[in-house]
Amino acid sequence: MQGTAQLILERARELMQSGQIQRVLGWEKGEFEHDPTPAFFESEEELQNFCYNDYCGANLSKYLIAASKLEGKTLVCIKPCDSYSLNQLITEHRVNREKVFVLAVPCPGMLDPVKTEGKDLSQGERKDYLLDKCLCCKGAEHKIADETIEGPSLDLAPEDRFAQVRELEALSPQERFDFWRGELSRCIRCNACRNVCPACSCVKCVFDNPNSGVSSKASADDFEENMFHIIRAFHVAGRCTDCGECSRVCPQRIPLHLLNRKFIADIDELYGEYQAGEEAEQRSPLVNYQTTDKEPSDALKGRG
Amino acid sequence: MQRIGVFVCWCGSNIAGPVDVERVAEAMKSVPGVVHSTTYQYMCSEVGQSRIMEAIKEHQLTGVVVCSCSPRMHENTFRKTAQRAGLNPYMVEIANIREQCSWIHKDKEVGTQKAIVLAKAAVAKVMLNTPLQAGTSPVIKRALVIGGGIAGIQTALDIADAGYEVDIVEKSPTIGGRMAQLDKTFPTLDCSACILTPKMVDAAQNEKIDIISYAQVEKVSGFVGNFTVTIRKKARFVDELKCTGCGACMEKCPSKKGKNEFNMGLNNRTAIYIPFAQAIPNVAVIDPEQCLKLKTGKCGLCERVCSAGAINYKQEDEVFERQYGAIVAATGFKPIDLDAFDEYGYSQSKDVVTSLEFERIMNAAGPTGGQLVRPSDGKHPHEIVFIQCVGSRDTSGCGKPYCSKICCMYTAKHAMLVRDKYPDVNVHVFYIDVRTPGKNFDEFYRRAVEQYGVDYIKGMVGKVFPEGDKLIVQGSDLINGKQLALQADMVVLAAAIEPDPSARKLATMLTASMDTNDFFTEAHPKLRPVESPTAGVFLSGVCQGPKDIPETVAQAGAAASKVIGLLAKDHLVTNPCVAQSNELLCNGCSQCERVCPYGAISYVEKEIRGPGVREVRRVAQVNPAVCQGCGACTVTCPSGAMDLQGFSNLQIMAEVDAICK
Amino acid sequence: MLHENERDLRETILRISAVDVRKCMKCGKCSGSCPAYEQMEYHPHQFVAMVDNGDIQALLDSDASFKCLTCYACTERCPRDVRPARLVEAVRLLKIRKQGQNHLKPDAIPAKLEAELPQQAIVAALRKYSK
Amino acid sequence: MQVRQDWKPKIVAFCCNWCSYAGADLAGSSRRSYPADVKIIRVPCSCRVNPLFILRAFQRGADGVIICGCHPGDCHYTSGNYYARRRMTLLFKMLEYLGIEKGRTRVEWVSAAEGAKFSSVMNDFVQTVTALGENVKLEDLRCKEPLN
Amino acid sequence: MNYSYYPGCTLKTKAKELDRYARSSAEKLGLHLEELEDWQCCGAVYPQAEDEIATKLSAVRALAQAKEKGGKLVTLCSACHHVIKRVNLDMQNNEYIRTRVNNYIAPDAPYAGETQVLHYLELLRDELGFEQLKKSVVNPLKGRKIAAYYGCMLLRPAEEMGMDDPENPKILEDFLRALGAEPVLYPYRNECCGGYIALEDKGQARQNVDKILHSASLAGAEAVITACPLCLYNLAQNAGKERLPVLYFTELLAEALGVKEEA
Repeated sequence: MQGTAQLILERARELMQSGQIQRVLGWEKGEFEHDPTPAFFESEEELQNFCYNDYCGANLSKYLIAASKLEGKTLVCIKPCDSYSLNQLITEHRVNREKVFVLAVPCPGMLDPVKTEGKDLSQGERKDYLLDKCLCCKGAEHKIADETIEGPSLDLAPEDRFAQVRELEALSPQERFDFWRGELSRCIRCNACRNVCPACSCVKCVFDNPNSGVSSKASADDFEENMFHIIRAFHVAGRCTDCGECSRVCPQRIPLHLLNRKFIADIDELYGEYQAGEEAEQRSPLVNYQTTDKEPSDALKGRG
Repeated sequence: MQRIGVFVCWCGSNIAGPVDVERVAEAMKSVPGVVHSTTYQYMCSEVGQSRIMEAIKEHQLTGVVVCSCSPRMHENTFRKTAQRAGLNPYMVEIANIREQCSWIHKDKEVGTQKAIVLAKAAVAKVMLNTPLQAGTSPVIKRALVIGGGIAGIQTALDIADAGYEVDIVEKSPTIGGRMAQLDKTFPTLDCSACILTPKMVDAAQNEKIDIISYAQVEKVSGFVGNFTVTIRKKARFVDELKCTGCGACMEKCPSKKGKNEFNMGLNNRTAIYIPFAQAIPNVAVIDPEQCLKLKTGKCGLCERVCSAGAINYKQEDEVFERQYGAIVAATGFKPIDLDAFDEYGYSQSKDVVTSLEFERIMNAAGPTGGQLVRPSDGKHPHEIVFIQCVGSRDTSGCGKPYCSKICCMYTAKHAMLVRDKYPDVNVHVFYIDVRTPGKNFDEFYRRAVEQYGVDYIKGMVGKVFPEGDKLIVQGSDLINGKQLALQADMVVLAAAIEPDPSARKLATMLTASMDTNDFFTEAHPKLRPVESPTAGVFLSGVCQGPKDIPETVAQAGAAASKVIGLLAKDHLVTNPCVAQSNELLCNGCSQCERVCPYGAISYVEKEIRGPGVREVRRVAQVNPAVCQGCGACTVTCPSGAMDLQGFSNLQIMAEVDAICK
Repeated sequence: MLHENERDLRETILRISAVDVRKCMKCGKCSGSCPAYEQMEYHPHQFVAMVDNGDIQALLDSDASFKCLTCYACTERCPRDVRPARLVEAVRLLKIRKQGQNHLKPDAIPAKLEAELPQQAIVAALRKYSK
Repeated sequence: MQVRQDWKPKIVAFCCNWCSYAGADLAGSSRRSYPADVKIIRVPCSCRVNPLFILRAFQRGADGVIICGCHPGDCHYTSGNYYARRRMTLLFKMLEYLGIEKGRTRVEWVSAAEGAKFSSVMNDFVQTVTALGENVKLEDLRCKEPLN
Repeated sequence: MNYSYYPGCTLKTKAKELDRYARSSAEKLGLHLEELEDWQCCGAVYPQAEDEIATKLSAVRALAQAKEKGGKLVTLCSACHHVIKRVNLDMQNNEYIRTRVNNYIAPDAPYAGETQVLHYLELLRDELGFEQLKKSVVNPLKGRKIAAYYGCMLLRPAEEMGMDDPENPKILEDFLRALGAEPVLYPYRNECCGGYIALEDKGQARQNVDKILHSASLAGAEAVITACPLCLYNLAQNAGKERLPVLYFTELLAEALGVKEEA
């Protein structure tokens, strides 16, 4: 990792010196190794605080919405999984491609500080400490890049990302209800999921808009807890790249990605496999149709 | 502060019977915002409307709720009423307490309670209504008629007569349609060709009419007053402008195995052919399936004999676009396939024919030169059995559930013509009912019985089968309580009629609705019988429902007058209930643009100024003249920037809240 | 007004036959198709009309229901999907389900046996004519 | 949980203006009854129905929500019902995933000519929802009238 | 391909040839028919009444067993086919009947009409293919003018039986052509012979038989084939003045395939 970070820094400095880029979007060292945070670096001096280590799981693509509005080009460090989000944001005109220099960085799989806390990392396998999202890694390939930094990638057969969805589906309706009630009732409406989500990029969220008729700053009851997360998942359905950031940042450890993955699983099954952000200018399955699509009554047939 | 008036209509006893209208009006008085609530026997009447107008003025109403019949019935009426009283017409909402309440609920308590909830929902909605201004869109002064049968021809003639240009698109090589195939017409027995062909010639010679034959509509876009239609004119392999219709090519053509469509396949025609002598345009056409030159490259006889040099084997389909203000569907009908009715032996004996085939056999220009002979052996028949309702009024799934309407009369006509020309032929007609509602119709049928001695048998045939050179017709005679086994020489089946199969595709292109039988649906079954629910699309002839020639001609004229009424306007008032984008909220993500069926949404880079915002953003804009107000965009918009006027998010949620309270 | 008993009989027949007699448009195609027309005192279309009218006793008193060949020609050709054969069978069942009303009594069978008579003829007859 | 003896479900039916609302009108004019528990909201097209409206209805105490539109291929706006079909399929599957009884949501295509179908669909839906009983999983208790 | 096979009671007694020829032919054609265990008589008449449950049980037991054994059940006798096929449809579509029947026989898994019921002729047409059959013929029945007699039970109600066009069927004619014979078309081939009534009213049966045989011989037939033991009995035993040899279709099949003697 040390080497990769060095290569990134060198390249960033060169580009900054040549004036091709105005700033760098990367990760800034934190107090400890496990808490780097996303940051803009406007000068070579500031770049001294740049880091790229095992805890740089954060997806930077969403910050480019703001960067697109700034003067000049921004260099952004994009891991393979982040590249999907970036493509999606470009497709939706939220990020101006012209204003971005995409530096594709390799990723060996990122660690989960909660899993590593108090552990001796030399014990056990790296797999045991990886972020959940890395266990379902989409692969080492970047879907968008201006330049690529070579380096080690994650060597791990990805898990079936729908396994948990299937497990839930196999439960009885009451069990499913109880499961979700148990999870969602812990929501404190901190909005971390929304703020980190690259697909949740509305200039104003309906839940913050007093004129929307559904605004709610804090969930007052069970229903509003459900409502917020169902609607959020629906709004990003067909656009969610399954980057897993929502669950990663949730302070309550609610498995929010299981909502998104349910939509993805259903979309794949009913309308053909679709990976949002695979390439720019894709047509999301929710703004598309086939005359032969399954009827809702047929799609809902079966148990439960 | 909103001041809402509620007006509860009795609709005579239609509403006031199962709903306690006074209680509804009383209950509404306590709803916040309602300042006036009253009832009247007929709100839609002159007096009812003046009461609303007076109340608007007297109570300075800002919104009106009428609890009455369906908004599909009188929403416009009451909008105009409000407008006359100085209120914006879009400040009116209707609570449907007739079709969706009083007519389906017998219990007065239940009906009244539901009416109150529906009224409250309407009040909740109207409180959030905003005054809307309708825009305008221009009208292209040209009409398209699809189908060149008697319906299409008459419609086109009438439109042209009013001075507007009109195109007829006909899928076969000639106009004329089914009527051109008929021998005589009931109840006057005048010759079909004699009354139709002059109209065909009129259409051909009319400067305002462009006949596009051997063509079909491929795509329709746009909206009332402004349709863009893509037309494909199939290759005839004959230059229409050069061909004189001399027929020399037909005499020389060596390929003589094509089924003669005009004679219902009773005889053959050549590969190059003119469908019939009076065809319009009187121009030959080459059937590529039969032509040796086109199939094998060898032959070319027609090209050699054509002195006009009209043959062009290299001709290709021509596809072009035209603009129209109005479109008339006149796609007509065909007799049903009789595959599901093998008990009548149609596929097993040539001497079992359909009525339309019989029409050709009786026609002097038909395959037998008008001689009544059996198709199997050319012998003169002595006993003919007619069977009515073959596939009509059939709910078993084999046929059509409706009455085909014309069969009783044409069967009486056939029976009478046979008896008149060949008194030695005995004619029997199996019937379920004889339906003759029309001027001089029953008299006509009775003449067949009383004067011509046609044997009408009340009953139905179970089976027809050949035995020797006879056909055995086994059926019931319900009046005499017998099962009959008649020996016949010919059997004529009055096959049900169904909409031409091309109509289904056309309906999809026109977004015009169809009923379960694929007949076009009219905007209102009684009050708007020649209009489709899709604005600017009109209906003429059997494509809307079974009808005979006089009815078809009457409907064709009615459709034409509706078209003329539309084309006479320079501008149309557009529906103001269209989508609108709130630029302050728009993300510019383009999701809405992708679902818009009309291409009404575009994007601009724009400086956005709002509370705490000042930046250039990409935002959606809706063209209100093109938007039709479906609302597809509103649901794709996650931020709620896109909303639909008249059916806004807040309005619909207010209705939801009121209903669930 | 139908007598209560007739009404019950009518209801029973309608229930066990699952036939909607009101769908009949009285065209007579069933009777035009029936190969046992001459043998049946009441013809298929009459079964439909008589059940609709509640005129059940006459049907029960007649042996028409035993003359039906159950060949389904009426059912096949009915343009209204009325299925008269089911009504005939319902009438027959109503007759034989009454105690002692078996049309074919087992002890009458031996007399009817012939060398070539297939098994199914006896099975069928028992099923159709007795309970 | 206290259950009223005479409990009747609350059903919200979103009907597109061109087909299903007209079908409902036809059900009325041909006097084909269905329970008064069904209250219809007119929308221009089934594609106008936002998932928010459906959740809102459940929040306010609806026990069932049904969306009716033109038959596929017959949409007045050509494609609206196709979008609605995808949206509602996915939404309803999500609600099912969250443990909400799937009988509470339904999509039906009812043409302007299908008054009889409209009525039978509503009868059936009311029956289904009645059998499921009160919607307790998805409701905002503040919005509920207290039980007497 | 393995198929469960339901012979039915008559094929074990009076109509042994129908069964024997069918089995030997199937073997020759590579179609493996496995007779169901402990099958019971289907009752020979389809009980049309909604409330007839007990009379449907034997058919359902056979169907449920076939479901276990691969899901395809071949029948041969027209009456058995008619009964089993229609009871199967009831189990698919009629909830009232399905529930009650399942309550009665209490199978391991409730039976809901999953088995596909195939008549032997459908086996030849749809599974083997008449083209294939034609290739296996060793003694083509050249010049033999045969009238196919369908009767009622194979074809009607067509909506349920789904074998062929009820008014103008061709499966037996195509079968005959495949064997090299010349099918004779005659209008009475789908009219009822009155077999059911033979026990009750010989006169009525005779009237029908005469019409059919007259019609067939008028068309030039030298023999009549059928799939139904009852029809065979009736046409052969109750004929009046018109008489024609009446054979099971499987007999001609076995003959054409060269397995008649072995059988």
